[in-house]
Amino acid sequence: MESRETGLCGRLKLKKYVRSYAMILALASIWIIFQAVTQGTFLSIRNISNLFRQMSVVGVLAIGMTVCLIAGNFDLSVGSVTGFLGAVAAWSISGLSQSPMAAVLLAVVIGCLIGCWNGFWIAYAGVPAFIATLGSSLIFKGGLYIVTQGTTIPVRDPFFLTLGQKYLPPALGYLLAGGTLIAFVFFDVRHQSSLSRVLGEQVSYFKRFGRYAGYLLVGAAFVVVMNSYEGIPIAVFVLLGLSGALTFVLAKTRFGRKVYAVGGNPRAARMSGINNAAVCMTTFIIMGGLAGMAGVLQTARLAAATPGAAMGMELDAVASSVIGGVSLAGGSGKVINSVIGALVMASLTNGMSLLNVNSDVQYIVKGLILIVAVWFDVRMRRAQNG
Amino acid sequence: MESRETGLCGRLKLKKYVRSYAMILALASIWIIFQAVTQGTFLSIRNISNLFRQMSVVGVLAIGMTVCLIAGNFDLSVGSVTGFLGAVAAWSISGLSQSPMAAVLLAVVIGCLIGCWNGFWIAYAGVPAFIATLGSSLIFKGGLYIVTQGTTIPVRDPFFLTLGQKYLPPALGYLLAGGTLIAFVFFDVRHQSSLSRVLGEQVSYFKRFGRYAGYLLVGAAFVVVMNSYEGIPIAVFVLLGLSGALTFVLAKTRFGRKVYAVGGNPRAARMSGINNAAVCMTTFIIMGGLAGMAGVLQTARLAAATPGAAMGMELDAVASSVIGGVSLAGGSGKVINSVIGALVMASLTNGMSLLNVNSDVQYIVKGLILIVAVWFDVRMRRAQNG
Amino acid sequence: MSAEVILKLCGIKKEFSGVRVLHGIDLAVRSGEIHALVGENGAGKSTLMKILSGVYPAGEYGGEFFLKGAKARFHGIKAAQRAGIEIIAQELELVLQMRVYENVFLGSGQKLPESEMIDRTMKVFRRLGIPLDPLAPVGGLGVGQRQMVAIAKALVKEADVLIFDEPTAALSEAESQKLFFILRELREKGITILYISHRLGEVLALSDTITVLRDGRLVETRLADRFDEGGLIACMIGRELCGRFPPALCEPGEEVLSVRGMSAQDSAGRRLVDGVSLSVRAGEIVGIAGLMGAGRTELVRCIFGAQPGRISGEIMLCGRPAAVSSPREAIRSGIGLVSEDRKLEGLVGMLDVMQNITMAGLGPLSLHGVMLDGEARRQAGYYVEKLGIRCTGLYQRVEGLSGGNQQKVCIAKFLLPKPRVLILDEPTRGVDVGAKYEIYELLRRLALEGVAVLIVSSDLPEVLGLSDRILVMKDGRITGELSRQEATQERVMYYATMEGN
Amino acid sequence: AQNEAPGTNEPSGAAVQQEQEEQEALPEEEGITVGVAQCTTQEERWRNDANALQKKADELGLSLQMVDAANDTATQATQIENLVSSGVDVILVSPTDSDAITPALAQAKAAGIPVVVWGRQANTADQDFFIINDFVETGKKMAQTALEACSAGNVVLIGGDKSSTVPTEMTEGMMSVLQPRLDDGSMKLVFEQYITNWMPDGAMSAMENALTQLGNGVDLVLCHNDGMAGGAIQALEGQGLAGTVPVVGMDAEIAALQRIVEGKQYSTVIFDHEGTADICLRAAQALAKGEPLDSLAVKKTAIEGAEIPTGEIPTIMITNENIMEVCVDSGIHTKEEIYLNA
Ligand SMILES: Nc1ncnc2c1ncn2[C@@H]1O[C@H](COP(=O)(O)OP(=O)(O)OP(=O)(O)O)[C@@H](O)[C@H]1O
Ligand SMILES: Nc1ncnc2c1ncn2[C@@H]1O[C@H](COP(=O)(O)OP(=O)(O)OP(=O)(O)O)[C@@H](O)[C@H]1O
Ligand SMILES: O[C@@H]1[C@@H](O)[C@H](O)OC[C@H]1O
Ligand SMILES: [Mg+2]
Ligand SMILES: [Mg+2]
Repeated sequence: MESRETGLCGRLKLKKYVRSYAMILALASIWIIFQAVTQGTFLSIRNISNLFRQMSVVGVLAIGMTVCLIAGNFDLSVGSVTGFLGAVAAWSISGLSQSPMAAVLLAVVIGCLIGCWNGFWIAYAGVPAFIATLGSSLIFKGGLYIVTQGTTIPVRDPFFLTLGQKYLPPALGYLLAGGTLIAFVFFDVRHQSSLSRVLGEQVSYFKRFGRYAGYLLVGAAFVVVMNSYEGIPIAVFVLLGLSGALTFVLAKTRFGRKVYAVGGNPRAARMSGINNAAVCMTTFIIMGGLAGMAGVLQTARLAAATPGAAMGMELDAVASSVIGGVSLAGGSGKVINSVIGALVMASLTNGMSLLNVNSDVQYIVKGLILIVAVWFDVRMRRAQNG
Repeated sequence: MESRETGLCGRLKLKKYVRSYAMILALASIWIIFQAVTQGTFLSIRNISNLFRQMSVVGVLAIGMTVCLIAGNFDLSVGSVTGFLGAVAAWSISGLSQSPMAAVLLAVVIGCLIGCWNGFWIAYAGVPAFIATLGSSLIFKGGLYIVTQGTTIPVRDPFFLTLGQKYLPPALGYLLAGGTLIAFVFFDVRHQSSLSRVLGEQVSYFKRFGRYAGYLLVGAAFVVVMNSYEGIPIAVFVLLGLSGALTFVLAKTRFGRKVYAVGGNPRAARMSGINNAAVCMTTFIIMGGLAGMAGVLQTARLAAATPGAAMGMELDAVASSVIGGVSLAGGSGKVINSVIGALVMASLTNGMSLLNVNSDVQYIVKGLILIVAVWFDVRMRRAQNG
Repeated sequence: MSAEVILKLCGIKKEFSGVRVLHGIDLAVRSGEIHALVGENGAGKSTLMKILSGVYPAGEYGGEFFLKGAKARFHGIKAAQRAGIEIIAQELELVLQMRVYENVFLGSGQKLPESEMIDRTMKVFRRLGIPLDPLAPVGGLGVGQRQMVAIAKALVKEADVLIFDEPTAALSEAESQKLFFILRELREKGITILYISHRLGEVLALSDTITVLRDGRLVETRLADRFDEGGLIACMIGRELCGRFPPALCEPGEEVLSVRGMSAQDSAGRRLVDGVSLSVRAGEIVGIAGLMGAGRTELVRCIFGAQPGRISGEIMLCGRPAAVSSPREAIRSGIGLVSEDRKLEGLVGMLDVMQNITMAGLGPLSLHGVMLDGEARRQAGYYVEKLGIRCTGLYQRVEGLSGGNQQKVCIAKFLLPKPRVLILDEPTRGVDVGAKYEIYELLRRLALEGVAVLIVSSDLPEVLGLSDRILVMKDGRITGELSRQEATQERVMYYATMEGN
Repeated sequence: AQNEAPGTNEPSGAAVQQEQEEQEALPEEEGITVGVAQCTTQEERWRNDANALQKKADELGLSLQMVDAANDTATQATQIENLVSSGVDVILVSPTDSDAITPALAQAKAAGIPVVVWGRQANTADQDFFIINDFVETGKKMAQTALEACSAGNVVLIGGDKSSTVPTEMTEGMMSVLQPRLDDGSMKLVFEQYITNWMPDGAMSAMENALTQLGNGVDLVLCHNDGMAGGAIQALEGQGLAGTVPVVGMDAEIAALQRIVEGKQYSTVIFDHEGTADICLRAAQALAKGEPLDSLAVKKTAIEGAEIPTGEIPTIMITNENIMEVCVDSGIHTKEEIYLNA
């Protein structure tokens, strides 16, 4: 009996993988199609590097949005706030002659404070997230125009610009990837063995090492490709680091558990002694801090803060999460899937722009592919769940 | 026991009124403040007429959005679709030399078809509404640029322009208002008496006639104010007519019940034998048709279709509904409250623009007022519900 | 009793993600009989009924069934309804935002004016003998009242076959009796009733035929009078059950929980709880009995800090005053409440068994905020085993559990933080006899370990059998207190229906 | 999309074929592909540029790879990176933002791809030729023209979306001309509003509100583009004032030209698209072939320490006086188009 059940559990897990693979499959199809129609430019090493750099800002917002969405909320203000904080960072360097570190810190700290503001209205004052964050979006749009005075704030600090424009030295890239993999395998082995201790069954070594091999392959391919261009872009590295950290927070911490509970059934969470308001507040603070980071990356990438920076990016962030299967109803979702979602969005934009078609046609094709890709994903999942 | 409970129910009903009054109160405060700081311009008869005309396009979208929201969905494409359909109408008049009636019909019919398209992906293919309508929004944005070729399509047909720019003759205004009130009282009296027959309890005449008097007062004030300018603007009349029709559909038809049920608890609806997909599809068709109407009104108002028309209006529409207390979670909401929500949004924009403060400050103040107004509303409701 | 067969099931099979839960059920139901279905939690009763009523459409199950001789292939609930099969599901599916009468007529396919719907709703409730305002929003009703709404919903439709999946789990004796009266009336009219319940007494009294399911297989179908309770239990769980309630052994210890002058008002100013005082001692199990709407649920929610509105009164824990204004504070000070509504307030459906069980005790299961996964799994595994929660593993979503097993997960959730006071509102709602006994034993053991246990239950035999002391409530007040020795059904009912003060 | 011939390196079958045909016809230009990164083509002014570029490219036998950023700075950076990836020979760019464009151009530089900047300045030395359209200058010209129609009274300014720097620059130019009159009190700036997304509807509401606030006491309306001018004129129409209050716009949209001959709008600005395209592409061609640029440059501009050869985008003010010669005689529009309603 026991063994049958654990076997099933294995199968269920497998299905979960297939679920995230569905969108990866869709992504792969998109890539292959673009590769064909761009006659090889799309998957050129250089363009892959571009692609990842291009997705990094939205990616950082998307992983923050994932946390908000899992807790059953969302944040419409991140576009404005990212623009605002990017401008704040630029202004603290160019206007206040602060050090780049101080600028980054300032953006992130103010971001957290803005998160507090949003969280306060939503969690404690009971204003619907839609209105609270729409209001904030207006407020910080105004703030952005005030900080920039309607013009661009250029940033020349080379160290600051490194964040958006430079690459990790190849050797460091290999080192980091190797280190991450080893750490991961170490913890996974420990985790699995404690699992089998409880469930009284050995998890198949074959399957497990297959999985490790898979990760190794993807990781190695990524680093090799990046390194054969110029190295892992620092912005991409930041995104991956933050994604890793958030994945850990959501999966392995007490707070993470609470986020899923609050989003899944707020009443049940409250009745289990969870402080829903505090959890909700914290998710917005995380989102705010990440918006600060995104603003910094955006400013560093463009070497300037502009009055229109990051406008409308909140929709891209939510879209990335939803493409990655995060439910708007709360309670479910994974950071890594949102990153994949952001990659899908970036691929569409990048691929369409490589193609020499009218921008109106581009909009139409992009809209269609978006719908079809998600539909494919949904269908796969349904077929899996019978 | 029986009578005690019906008494309670009466009180509950009263509370519901207070609930819609809370936002009216907030609206009134906003009006009074603007009246003071604009030194009397805000509540001048002329500006009130402006205000209502300025809200009519968003208003039409907001009432459609209400239906989608009640059914537990939403539509991000309405901005693009409205722009697209406005351009289609303009082009069918200016380019195809169609009659204005045909143009209106075309816009509404194509709107319904677009609703079908959205509804199909959401209800039948299972694509999340966020993605399906975001995709559509891109598609019809592209369509808009193709139809307009990036330039303005002027419309000169006087009959068509009437829709956006002219007024009902004052006498007709009085007639319609009077007629509506009489019809309303007639049906309400019938309804109440059939209710009291069933419940075996007399509904207090005093309360009832108080209510009628209230409606009479508001209606008369509205018509008198409008007539002392130039009459009820036709666009406003269209909005009111459509609101009335949708209110009826939601409150009094079987389809309306189903919309609330599907949004309130989709599983319960399914278990009751409701065809959730069909209901969802229909709400999007309604939304699409209304977007067609909104596009027509917008084009008629500007005497032209422009490539940027109605851009981003979906957010205003959703915001209006949410301000009006419609829950994003589905299952509750009223058309009339969304109209009030749209009026709140329009009042903020109008009042701030009368004040002629810096546009950055305008954004900030608008954001703040929005949050505070909704917070006040939420607080009132909470206080009522304990 | 040889009426024609209205429903004939041939080899019905069903699996969920590869796990077979029905292994080929053959069954014949005769027209106009009350046919009961019993079996342990997770035996497959609800699943079978969902197949008959189109919830699982044709193609999602194996085997076939015939309705009135014709092969039935329903592609949805609507199709089943058209064919004359109506189900009142175990997990109540009502639209909380809508009013009672709107729910009753939801999807009924009847075109009726509003006043007519209200009128008919009132008539149904009059028949059911409960005063329920047809205009009240369902969200404000207790579980019992919601159950009545669901029943009314089925009764206003004209069905040939009515399926009731544990309709009385949240009803007290008096309300159940009214329902039985109506069911018998329907039987007279020739309507066939399929009836699922874990209350074996009522099954034996009500039904004509009884079918027993075990582990997805049909073990017995017999006329009801060929069964007695012991035999039925043996047939269900495959062994004899000695004694339905564990004996009370202990001498109560110190006073752990003491409540003074607890009152609660709702938003309309109605007193739901009216100056209640009570105390529970370590090692004691105190039961609260009463009819539906007596205010029992509100009382325990007050103690747990979960009741909205104006609350007054004081709570003492181990002689010290405790400020309990939220469930969080309650749990911190050692109070646990297993809510009567597991779906709304108990479970997070999309999370797995482990996450649900550990939800109220995350603190001790983490170090510096990081979850101690091994420990969490160990503890959750312990309770899964101890309560006999039937699941495919700790990582199964609780949505996929049978009703009774979901209830056990809710109980486990509040056992894990090791409370000093454990309150259970309808603790065995939907739990089978075998498991009920295990829960009783567990509660008794907890009491022995010094926990103060307070239970609210509409199952009168349960209250009588389990409690050391019984409080009876009526209209928000405690109208009587009975010791284990004095308590009888009649006495409890006397206090529960007592007029005035 | 019928008015735009597909780009010649379009990978679709027909386009490829077309490209081959062209290459056969013009063997000497084989291989020159110009990557064109436009800030937007959603506005008529920029779409006209796109059309003119395509036409000119066909004449010169160049391949174009056109992308447009829909006025989004980040998108544009992306697109330029993509153009560099796809290996174009020259990049022609109209920056959405002067500073934000610099890293992308540095990449082009690093890849050895010459850059021609047109429309707006790019604040970087990483460019080879610059064709300017100075919005401060344009603003000045617009205000000067407006003063011909009205030199005293209440002025309303309806500006574009502040999410780009254009409105700020145009206002700066306009104010520099109006300032003396504002100082001596003969003119008053009574209303100044910037419209989200340059939406004509927003401009119309703002104008309605201005008229309400001022009791119709408006003497001059300065709009940052024609779309918004159209909205403002609708609002004036509602008060029966269209034609009596001069309204100034920019872009020379056909609807605006029609209004000018009807007397409802006072002036607009046309960007000489053909001339622009000619200079841009000849500069691009020269750079690709490594030829000198002297004949195209009218001056040099010092940007970030480099002296960039600079050409000028001709802008022409259009009023009822010169509309025939500028728009009809040059063949941009027909008389019937413009006089449709007059
Ligand atoms: N949606 C589902 N997904 C996965 N497993 C399910 C699902 N529904 C039911 N099951 C499983 O099927 C088995 C039978 O469940 P069912 O609900 O029919 O039991 P039951 O006899 O009604 O029990 P109870 O008395 O507790 O209500 C259980 O083991 C349950 O876990
Ligand atoms: N939120 C609410 N709003 C209005 N009335 C409520 C609300 N919650 C409960 N009630 C009413 O309060 C009364 C007491 O209900 P309560 O749930 O305490 O009864 P109970 O004795 O636990 O019975 P049961 O749980 O069996 O229904 C009921 O009449 C119920 O309808
Ligand atoms: O032509 C104008 C363009 O230059 C500016 O960028 O956006 C507004 C347009 O009208
Ligand atoms: Mg069941
Ligand atoms: Mg109860």
